[in-house]
Formats: sequence, C-alpha cells, structure tokens
Amino acid sequence: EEVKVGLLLPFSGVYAALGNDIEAGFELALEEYGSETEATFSLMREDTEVKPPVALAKAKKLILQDKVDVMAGIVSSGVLGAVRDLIDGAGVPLIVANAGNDEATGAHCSPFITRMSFSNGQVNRPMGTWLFDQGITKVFTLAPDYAAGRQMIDGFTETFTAAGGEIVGQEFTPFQKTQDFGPFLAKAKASGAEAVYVFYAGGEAISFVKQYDSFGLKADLPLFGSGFLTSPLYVNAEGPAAEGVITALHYVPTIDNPENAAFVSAFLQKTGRIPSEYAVQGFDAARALIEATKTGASDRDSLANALRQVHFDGPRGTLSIDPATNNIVQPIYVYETVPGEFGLSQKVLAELPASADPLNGCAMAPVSN
Amino acid sequence: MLETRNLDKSFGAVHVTRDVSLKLERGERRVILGPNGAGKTTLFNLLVGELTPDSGAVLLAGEDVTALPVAKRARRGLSRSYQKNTLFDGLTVEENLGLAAAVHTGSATRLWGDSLATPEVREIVEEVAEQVRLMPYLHAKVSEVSYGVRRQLEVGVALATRPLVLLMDEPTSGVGPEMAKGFHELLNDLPRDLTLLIIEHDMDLAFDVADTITVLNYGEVVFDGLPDAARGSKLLKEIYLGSWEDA
Amino acid sequence: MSLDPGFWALQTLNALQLSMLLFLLSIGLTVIFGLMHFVNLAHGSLYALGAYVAAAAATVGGYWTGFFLAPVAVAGLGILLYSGLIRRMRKSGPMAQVLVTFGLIFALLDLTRIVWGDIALAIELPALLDGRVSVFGIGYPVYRLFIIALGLAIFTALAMVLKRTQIGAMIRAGVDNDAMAACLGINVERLFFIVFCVGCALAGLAGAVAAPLLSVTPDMGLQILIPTLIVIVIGGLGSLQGAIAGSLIFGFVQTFGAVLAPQLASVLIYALLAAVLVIRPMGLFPAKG
Amino acid sequence: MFQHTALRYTALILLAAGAFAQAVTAGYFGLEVLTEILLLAMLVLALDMVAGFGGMVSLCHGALMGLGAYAYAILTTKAGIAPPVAMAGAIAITGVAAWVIGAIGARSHGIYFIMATLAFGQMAYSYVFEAPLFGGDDGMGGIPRLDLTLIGLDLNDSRSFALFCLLLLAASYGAAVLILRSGLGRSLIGVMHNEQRMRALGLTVWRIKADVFGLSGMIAGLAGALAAQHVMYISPGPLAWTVSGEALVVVILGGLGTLVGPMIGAAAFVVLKHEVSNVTSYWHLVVGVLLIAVVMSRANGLFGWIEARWGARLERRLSDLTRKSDAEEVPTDA
Amino acid sequence: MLDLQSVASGYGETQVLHGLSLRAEQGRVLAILGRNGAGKSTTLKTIMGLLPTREGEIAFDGQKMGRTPYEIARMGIAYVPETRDIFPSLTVRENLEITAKRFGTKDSDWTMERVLDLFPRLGERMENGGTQLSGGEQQMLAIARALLMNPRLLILDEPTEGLAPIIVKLIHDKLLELKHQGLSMILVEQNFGFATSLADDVVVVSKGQAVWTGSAEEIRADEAAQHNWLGV
Ligand SMILES: Nc1ncnc2c1ncn2[C@@H]1O[C@H](COP(=O)(O)OP(=O)(O)OP(=O)(O)O)[C@@H](O)[C@H]1O
Ligand SMILES: Nc1ncnc2c1ncn2[C@@H]1O[C@H](COP(=O)(O)OP(=O)(O)OP(=O)(O)O)[C@@H](O)[C@H]1O
Ligand SMILES: [Mg+2]
Ligand SMILES: [Mg+2]
Repeated sequence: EEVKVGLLLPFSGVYAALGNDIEAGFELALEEYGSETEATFSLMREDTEVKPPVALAKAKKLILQDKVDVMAGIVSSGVLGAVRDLIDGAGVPLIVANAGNDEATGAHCSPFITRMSFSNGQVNRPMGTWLFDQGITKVFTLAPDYAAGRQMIDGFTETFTAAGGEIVGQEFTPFQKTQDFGPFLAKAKASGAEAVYVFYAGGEAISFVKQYDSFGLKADLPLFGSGFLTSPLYVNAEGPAAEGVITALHYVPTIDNPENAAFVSAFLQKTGRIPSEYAVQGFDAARALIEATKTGASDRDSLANALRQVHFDGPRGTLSIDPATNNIVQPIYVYETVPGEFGLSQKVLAELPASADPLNGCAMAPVSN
Repeated sequence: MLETRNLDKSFGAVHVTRDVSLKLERGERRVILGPNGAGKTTLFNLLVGELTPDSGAVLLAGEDVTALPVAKRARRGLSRSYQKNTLFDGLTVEENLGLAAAVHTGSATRLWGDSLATPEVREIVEEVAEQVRLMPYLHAKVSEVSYGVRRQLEVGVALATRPLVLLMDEPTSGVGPEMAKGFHELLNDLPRDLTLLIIEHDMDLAFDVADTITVLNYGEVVFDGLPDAARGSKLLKEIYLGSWEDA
Repeated sequence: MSLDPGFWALQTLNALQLSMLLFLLSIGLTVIFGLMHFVNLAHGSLYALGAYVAAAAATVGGYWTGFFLAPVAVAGLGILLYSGLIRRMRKSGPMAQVLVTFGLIFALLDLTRIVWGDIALAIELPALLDGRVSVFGIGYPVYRLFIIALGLAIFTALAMVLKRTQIGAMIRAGVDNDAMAACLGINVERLFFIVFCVGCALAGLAGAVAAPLLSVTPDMGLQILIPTLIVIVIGGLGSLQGAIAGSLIFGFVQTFGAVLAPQLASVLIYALLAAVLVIRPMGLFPAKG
Repeated sequence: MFQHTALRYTALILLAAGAFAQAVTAGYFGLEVLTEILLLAMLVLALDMVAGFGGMVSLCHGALMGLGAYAYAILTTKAGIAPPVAMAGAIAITGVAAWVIGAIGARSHGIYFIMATLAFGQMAYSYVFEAPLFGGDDGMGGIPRLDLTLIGLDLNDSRSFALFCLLLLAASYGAAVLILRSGLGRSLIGVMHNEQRMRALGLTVWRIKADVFGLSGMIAGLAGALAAQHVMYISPGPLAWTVSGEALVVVILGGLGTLVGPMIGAAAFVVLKHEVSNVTSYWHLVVGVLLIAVVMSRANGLFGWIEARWGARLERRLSDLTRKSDAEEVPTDA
Repeated sequence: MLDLQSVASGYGETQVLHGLSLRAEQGRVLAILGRNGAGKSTTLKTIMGLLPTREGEIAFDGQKMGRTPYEIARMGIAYVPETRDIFPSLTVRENLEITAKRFGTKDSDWTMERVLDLFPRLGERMENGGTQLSGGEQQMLAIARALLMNPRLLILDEPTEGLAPIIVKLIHDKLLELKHQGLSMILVEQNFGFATSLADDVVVVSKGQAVWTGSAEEIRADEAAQHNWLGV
C-alpha cells in the first residue's frame, strides 16, 4: 500500500541547513528500513521558508489537495504553532522532526502530533542535577530572549535549584540582534558564579563561543550549556574556542552503540557529512513512520494511533513515545567538545537516563485499542 | 492692519533685522526697498511665521500673533508670495489655485467629496484667475507654462486664500518688461481694501503702486514715508538707487 | 550590580568596540548614501560578502590575506555594480534605488548561499591579535582593541581627506547639483565612481573585521543593515561627525542598555531613534544644506 | 488627484474577474495563494495611499498589519470579545496607532521618515517577540474566524473566506479612492508637492499627514485582522521590517501612486514567489534579478510601464467607441 | 569664437530650439535678447551641454564642442545660470574655492582677493551656507565663482535679475571692465538698456530661432524690432 508523506521543511531562509539535514536523514531511513514494511512511501516536499503563513498554506495544500496520509518535518516552533490547529482538525498525523517548544506536547498537544525530536525542557532538565553533582553550586545563565531560550533555561534552572544550586544571575539577550556578547560576559564574570550555563544555536552560538573564549573566561568560569551550542553543524566554525565546553543533547555522532555506528557511516556515505542531531531526528522520524506502518496502519487515523505507540532502538539509544503527551522519551548525553581526528569531536561524558516530560497541561484522549 | 514692534533677528553673528517697527493701515499699499541682503525677505519670513524673531512682536488686526505657527497666521488672513517660485509643480494652474481656495473655504480637510469641486472654491479660482490673468492657462501644468506665467501664479496662489494682508516678494523678478507692465496693471486692479506689502526692485512699479515706502538697509528701517519724499531722498540714492546709466 | 571600576572600564571598551565596528560599516554607507543621495540598501550584503571573502581567503593564506583581500574584492564588485547598475540609477530617485538595492540584497544573499552554503564559516585570528591584555586586572581581547584602533584610524584618515582637501567640497557640490558641478569643471561621474568604490571597500573591510568576532552567515548582512541605518540617521546623513557620533551613541546605548536594563535592551535603541527624529528631524549632525 | 483612466478601469475589472474566477475554481492551495494575494493587496493599497500620494514612505506598514492581527487575536482569544466587535476594535486600534506614528513622523521627510517608521515598527516587533503574554516568538493560536453563517457564508471554508477577503479588498479600494479624492486627499497631494506652500496657505500640515496615515493604518489593520483569521494563528514574524520592505517593493514594482498597480504587483509577487520556490530554493535570487530588471526598465513599475505604453492609446480607442455609440450623451469631465 | 549652426534642442519631448544659429566673437560681448520663454536660457543650456544638441553643430574656437558639461567647462567656458545654483551644502568660501583652487594659480587674472574686492559683501559672509545668502548675494556669488574659473568665455544668464539698482550698476561697471580687458562674454538679459549698453553684438531670439541679428547700436535704433521681438 502506498503511504503519501508530506515533508514540511525550510529549504530556504535561516534554517535551510537544518531542513537539508532532516530531509537527508529521513530519506536515509526509508532507504535502509523501508523494506521492513509492506508499505511503500511517496514523498512530497514543501518549503516553509520558516514563515508561519507560508507553512500553513503549504500544509493545507498537502492535506487538502495532495491528500497526504502523514506529514513530517517542521523546524521552527512558530511554524508548528501555525499548522497545529489545521493538523489537529484535519486529523492528519504529523511527526515533528525538530520544533521543540514545550507546549506542542503540553498545553497544545494533539493526538495527531507526535514528536520524534526533543522538547526544550527535556534536553536541559537532566543537566541541572548533573551539574550540581559535579560540585558546581553557583551558575550564571544566558540565552536569547525568545520562547525557546526561556524554556531551555527554565528546564535547567528547575532541576538545578531543586538539587540545591543557586542561579546568581540570569540574562536573556535580544534574539538575533545581539552581535556582541561582551557586555553580558563581563556581567557573568562579575556575578561570582562558578560556571556559566547557556543556550544558543546557529550563528549566535558561534559568536558566543568565540567571544567567550576570546575573553579567556573558559579557565576560571567553565562553560556549560544546552548541546545545540556546540552542535556538530556549527562546531567547526567555532574552532578551538569550543574545546572543553561541556553540554548536553539527545544526540551526538560519537554515541557508542552499533545502531549509531551504522547510521554515522551510512549518512557519511550518503552526504559526505557527519550527521547532526537534525539528521538523526529526520532519520528517526522516518523510522517511526516505518514502525507504525508495520502494525498495518496506512490511513490517517490508524497511523496517528500507531505513531503514539512506537518504540525502537536507534542511534540515540532506546526511544519511545509517551502516549500521555506524544513526546519522545529518550536518554540525554553529556558531552565535551574535544579535538579529534577530523576537526572537533564529541566525547560523551555521561548518558543520563530517559524520563518522560511532565504533562505541562496536556490533556488528550488515551490511545485507542 | 499689520504691525510689527521692534523685530530683531540674527543668524549667528549676522544681525539681519534690527528693531524693525512698521504699521500698515487697512488698504495701505506699501513697498519695501533695500539693497540685496538688507533683510527684506527675512522680514517677510518673520511676519508670516516661517522664522521666529529673537525679540519683538507681530500684530495682525490688532492681535499679537507672534507665537502662532505659519498655518494659523495664514488662516487669519496673512498670505504671501515667494521670491523664488514655490508652487505645486506637478499640478495644473487650476489645481494650484484650487488648493489654496480649498484651504480658505475649509474644504481642504474634509473626508468627503472633492474639495476643488465646491462652488465656493470654483468661484474663487475663477475670480483669482481673472485677477492675475491666468484664464488661458488654467488647465496647463505648472511645469509646462513659462516663467512669467509662473510668477503670476505665484501671486495668484497667495491671493486665492482671500487674504486681508498680502505680502509679495519681488513679484516681477525675472519677467520681461512687457509682463512687468502687465503685473503693474494687475496690482492696480486688486481690491482697494486689500492691504499690500511688496518687496520690489523695479522702481517704476514701486513708485507707481506704493502709498508709502519703507527702505531697509542692513536690517534697519532707514526711511519710512511717502514715495515723493523717497524719490528725493539722498540716502536712498546712495544706498540703493544709483544707475548704470549715470556711468 | 557591580561597582568595580574594572567592570565599567571593560564595558566602556566593549561599547567602543561595537561603536567602531558600526562606524566602519556606517561610514561607507553614509558616504554613498549621504553624499551621492544614493540609497544603497545592499551595503549590508557587501559587508557579508567581505566577511565571506575574508573567511575564504583566510583558509588559504591566513588572516591578513583575507583582511586585505576583502576590501579589494568588494570594491571590485562595487566597480561592477557601479558601471552596471548604479550609474544608471543615480538620478532615478530614491524609490527606484531602494528597489534595485533591495533586489541586490536578495540576489547577493542567494549568491553567497550558492557559493559558500548555508553553514556558518569561521576565521582564525593571527597570533598577533589573538591574545588578551590586562585592563584593570581583567584580560581584554587584543582583537577588540585592534578594532577600536582601526576605527579611529579610519575616522582620522577620512576626516583629513574630507576637511583638508577639496575632495570633500567637490563631492558635496556634486551631490547638491551635479549639473552645475560639471559646469564648473568637476568630473562628477568619476568622483562618484571613486566614492562608491571607497564606500564598498569600507563595507568589505568591516566584513573582514567582523568575521573573526561573529559568525559568517548568509544573513549577517541583513542583520547589520538596520543598526547601520539607525547609526547614520541618528548621526545625520552624509557627515563624518554624524557617522562617528551615531556609532558611539548606538554602541554605548546598546552595551550599557544590555548591562543596566536588559529587558529593554532591544527596544531602547529604537526608542532613542524615534526620540532623536522627533527632536532633530534631520539627525544630530546632518551635512549642511 | 487620483484619476480613474480607461486603462485603470480595465485593469480593475480584469483583476476583480480574475480573483473571482480563481476564488470559484481554485483548489485548496490555489485558494490559500489567492487569499495571501488579497491580503497583501490590501496592505500595499494602504501603503500606496501614504507613499504614492503623500510621499510618506513607510517601513512600518507590515507592523501595523501585525498590530491589527494581534489586536484581533487578543481581543477574541484573551478578552473573549465577539469577532465582529474585535475586528472593529482591531481596525480602530491600528488606526489610532498609525495616527500617532504619522503625527510624530510628520516633521521628518524622505529617509528620515522611513527610519522613523522603521523605529516604531521594530519597537512593536521587539516588544511582541519578547512578550510572553502574546506567546513570544512561538505566537498564539486558536483565533476564530468571523461567523457569517447568518448570511449563509461559512468562513471556515477556504473558498468563502477568499471571497470575503475579495469583498473587503474591493471595499478598501473604494474607501482609498474616496479618501484620495476628498479634500483631505487633495491636500495630501498638495503637501507632497510642496509642504512649505501648503503651510503658508494655512493648512495644518501635520494633521493632514497624521489623518491620512491613520486612515491608511485602518486599512492595514483590517488586512491584519483578516490575516489573523486566515492563518488562525499569529506570530511576530509579519511585524518584522522585512515584511514592510517587501510590501514597499510590491508597491514600487506595481507602480507607485497608481493604487491599481500595487495590487497587480501583489498578485505578480506572490505568484512569482510560489512558482519560483517550487523550482528552486534560491527564489530570492530570481526575484531579486527580476526586480532589478523591472526597475532598470525605468518605468514607474509594471503598471506604470503599461500606462506609458498603452494608456493613451486605450483611452483614445475607448473614447472613440463611446463617442460612436452614444454620440448625443454629454461627455463627463475627466 | 563660439558658433551655433542651426541647433535644435529641448526638454524631453518638447523641442524648444528650432534651428537656431548665432555667433559670438572673440573679445566681444554678445547679448541674447528675447521675450520670456523665447528660448534664451535653453540656448545657453545647450551650449553648456546640459541639454543634448539634437541637430546642428556647436563649435568653440573652430573645434567641435565637448559633449559633457565637464568637458565644455574644461575648454574654458564659465557659466552663470539664471537659477544661480549655489551649492547649499557648501559655505560661501567653499563655493568660491571650488573653482579658485582648481582653475586659479597665483598669477591668474582672478584670485580670491580680486573677487572679494569686486563683491565685498561676499567677504562678510564667507562662512555662511551658500543658500543662506539673499537673492542678490547669491547672484554675486555665482558670478564670482564663474570668474574664478578664469574663463575665456563667460556666459551669464540674467545677471541682474533681482538685484538692487545699485548692484545692477556695480555689476554693469564690473562687466564693462571685464569687457575692456578683452574677456569674451555672452549675456542673456531682460533689461534692454543694460544689455545694449554692454553688448557689442545682439541676437534676438523668438520661438527658438534667431530672428534678428546686428549690433547694439542698430537694435537701439530699431524701434520696430524692439517692439516686435521684445515688447519694449
Ligand atoms: N537662514 C539664514 N542663515 C543665515 N543667514 C541668513 C539666513 N537667511 C538670510 N540670511 C542672511 O540675512 C541677510 C538678509 O537676507 P534676505 O534674504 O532677507 O535679504 P533680502 O533683503 O531679501 O535681499 P534680496 O533683495 O537680495 O532678496 C542676508 O545677508 C543673508 O545672507
Ligand atoms: N525643464 C523644462 N521642461 C520643459 N519645458 C521647459 C523647461 N524649461 C523651459 N521650458 C520651456 O522652454 C521654453 C523656453 O524656455 P527658456 O527658459 O529657454 O526661456 P527664456 O527665453 O530663458 O525665458 P525667461 O526670460 O523667462 O528666462 C519655454 O516655453 C519653457 O516653458
Ligand atoms: Mg529677498
Ligand atoms: Mg531664461
């Protein structure tokens, strides 16, 4: 049976690189695991341009005109917010392959939206306890001033303070308008903190890590953060400045398990790149779809239902979906950026156990059957 | 009708008008003479409010208007033409006049209906066009008519606000002798109760139109009196008149 | 809040550094924009291009190659743009110029993506600039001091050229009335050509200077455009004093705003811009006329 | 003053007919594109009013539209106000905000005015972006559409909604034309040509500018309230200056000061963008080069170019026709 | 020295000059007279290359005239336009220096000192912005600026417009002085007396054509021509 899949990703605009990685991962999974299921897949790609209205129009096209059975993708939380009601109303299952806003699997959750990527809080929560266990009690936090930035930092703060740590200073920098982090770094330095915990991504991450290093802060004020800060996609642009930075993420290419080894080499062969967390999200989104079709599901309703129950071992370890929120449950990896054979590499320091997100206001019908 | 009291204005170190006090009666026609840079145009700017004086006051119909902005003074009946044409170049002659008349009749700010189509405005436009001899050019664009016609329009636009006091800054500058003569007649045909203050370098016109003459020099009033007295004034000859023909 | 003088000294240096970076960028724009009355919205894209050229050249020949090559390359593009587009657009009025340069932004954005990809590039500093010096007992990056010095040096050089030579007056005359300037024997076309190329070179230089500090991404040009426009509008178009004053105001407001009132930091500069325009509709130091 | 020429009427009729035909026949995606065009057309109409007839080139009209959208979203979802009232409220709020911006910016000209409007737009953008109350950059959803079932129109249907937008665009166009032909519009044009003289004639110039800017803001606010209903979700993105910049591009591309042209520009721009982005993800490059080419052709945008080429000819032919068909009828003045 | 052979020229679609021919001689003053809108200023603008010559030939000293105003100015022609065109962004001093420094040498005929002697009023306003001057002062500045080019041919468009009689006299005397020093000039004037007292030769232009050519004495004597073409 043919399953029509709509891929809704940014192929232009600031997140084009992410869209490309997710798509490559998605295709790779179909190539590798597609034979495991009876179903065949036809892909339809639409560019969201990271603009919610555009994405909505494209989503309508996919759902109403192309009549796809399932959709996957979505990089930005804003785009997810824009298509959420449509998808929920139309009853088309969506596998989220990046957008991490907590509400998507919290207050705004939907039985049709399954997230195979991460949630903002999820990535950072384990870091609070871990960091406190390393003997660090006073932390200064920094993040861009937008919803994701706040959710990431809140996730960390929650567990860090619960463990007994103290946040001695917290700054949110104007998003995408901050070229110069100097003023904030000087503040962090003067705050009396023992460490700095940050979330930055993309271009901001590069600027931040380089400027942090140029002030020579790494020695007395070690830098920790959400793993997007030193994501493989950007870390080579950060260069030696990123060495020694310790962050946590749901995936790094150096995770030591056979699934990952196979995935990394296959992805490398396909694209010539080391896979990023985005690539693996795309890969696992397709895996989830394949797993769901294995149960015989092929129409919208049955797929949605099946997707809420998938679980498998992938490059990130053992994954499952929490049917209470439809968010992924996955281990989180603490890693240090170290010099490696080909540029910088990720040394996994700890694997923190998987735990389901709190409900965050999600109230959803339980899985049928 | 229009009065100034001790008007003073400096630009930095340049003292442009000094202690200028003038008084125009209703219907009076006064010509201001003075060498280039004497401060004549500046005085106009002070009168209409495009510049604020450093000290002194401007009175219109007995009321102190020194603190009022340009537009408010204009609505009280003070209108001016410019030394350098200041017209709505892309529009037609008719529209130029109409815009001014519309402001006067109050239709310029209304949200409903064409302000230029009201009977009052049409009437004013026609009257003014007649007065400044613009009838043949009504539908021509300003950019298409000759300089002389534009000079006439410059005065016409000022007239179309139906002012009590009309200030004209060198209305005939740049027009040929023939047209200057036309201007001359045109000025004489204006209603007698309109108060006129004219800056003019054309002596024939000046002495013919003027009831009274004021001479400015270095921003100061150096003569204030009747044309005949001015004609005989030695001072005036020295600072202003002279003629290349005497050479 | 810390009352340590070292902290404030550091922040002052940060503010100066940001100011000088913006100055490098805005001076090129103000020269083109204020003096030629040409609205070059693509200035930010030229800056991005400078950064890319610098990053690309640096991987081959090291930082200094990029540093010197970027202004030259961007000026070279400037020559192409001028002879292909700008010269014909000079008299077309600001609307058409906005549109053409908007088109250029679009085109250059995708061209950089096609050539260099979507992923950020990096550039390493030479050992000479890659250290810290102690300022009030706190290590301050040498590279930031280098930016401050470079900005001041360019400011002085331009001030000398414009004040001490006829060129400044000739440019302004050409801007006021190019036909009359030509009637006085000024080769307006060539003058503008040079001005445009110098403006482009400065944008390229700014890109090369910013590259090691920030990340080199395709949209860096768009991100910097608005701050640059704010700088020149606060300062007043077309004047060197305006560019430097605007840069300093922006740098200090941004830096100390971030320190003292972080919640307001992003709105602060716009509020200041609006306030300046209400009080001085032509900016603080507009070119005469 | 804004004049309807034969060519403009023809273009209007063609536009309206095309939009109507599209609304009736298009598939789902086509309807989305159509609605996007209609809303953009409404925005550029508002922008052309101030930029083309008052010389007030605004870089905050996108933000005004966004303000209308947010106002509608908050009034309906947070304050629980009925959609029709909320729509009126959104229009009023945007109008007032625009009036204030116009009044404050009235003293600035040219690039300074552009920057002043940019400042206000960016202030709104930054504020909304960071304000948790409005959902920050994640935006807010659950925005209801107007309920017109009473008159037999189910706006939750894309087709009906597109038709509804078309109707309101036509109404906005009519309003814009009426305003531009009123005393206010005349005075605005006078101000654009010579502000100093208008003031000397006794006009309070800043009031005129503010009033027209406010009225234009109301149209932008309407577009915003409709956009919020269209997407049923709102995020800060549309408030960013780049959206205003694109709107300006569309106005100039279409033909500044022609009202009809910018609407054609909106259609051309949206269609082009979608078509090109189907083929390549580098659609910016194509659009950019095309923009440059259009401007280099030295016409006043697409429509200006058409007017320059065929306007007079069409006018003549039409007047010949009318003269032949009803010779005795008195010709109305142009 | 300057030769116009059936020149056609105009603005955009409107043609103003229709085969106009005239000739200015070395060391003499040519006055171009005519009613408002006759095309006098258009003639001068065409000579200066500000308007394209659509038909006909213009030659200077037997050489074909340059194409751009820049080349023409470099050939030694200075121009005082009727709009004066003072640069508003430049101070009075800069307005003067812009020609003085580029065309003048120490022993040029015209130096800053001499020009300021001629127009002392300018000396008092050296640091003012160019357009802050009164109308008459701007006229003086425009003439001074042109003189500082030390031109071989000086072209003046209505130099007395808006000037007080005493300044008109001054300018008359100064131009006469220049004439006696052998400077060639072309003068467009509304002021018939002024023009004919200065000029050696006179061309009357009407509707874009030269309709009368002769000497200054002849036109002063020819009342019919005056009446026909000038409305004097
Ligand atoms: N904005 C200004 N700044 C500085 N000086 C100015 C300004 N406006 C005028 N002036 C100076 O004030 C003096 C008077 O100028 P004004 O224009 O009033 O003269 P005027 O009597 O009208 O002369 P004209 O007959 O030549 O027009 C002039 O010397 C001029 O340079
Ligand atoms: N920029 C222009 N565009 C179109 N037509 C113009 C332009 N300038 C002048 N004209 C027209 O050209 C004709 C000749 O103008 P010109 O300025 O040469 O006259 P003139 O003889 O100098 O008159 P005046 O004594 O008024 O200066 C006039 O009919 C005028 O309307
Ligand atoms: Mg004057
Ligand atoms: Mg003339």
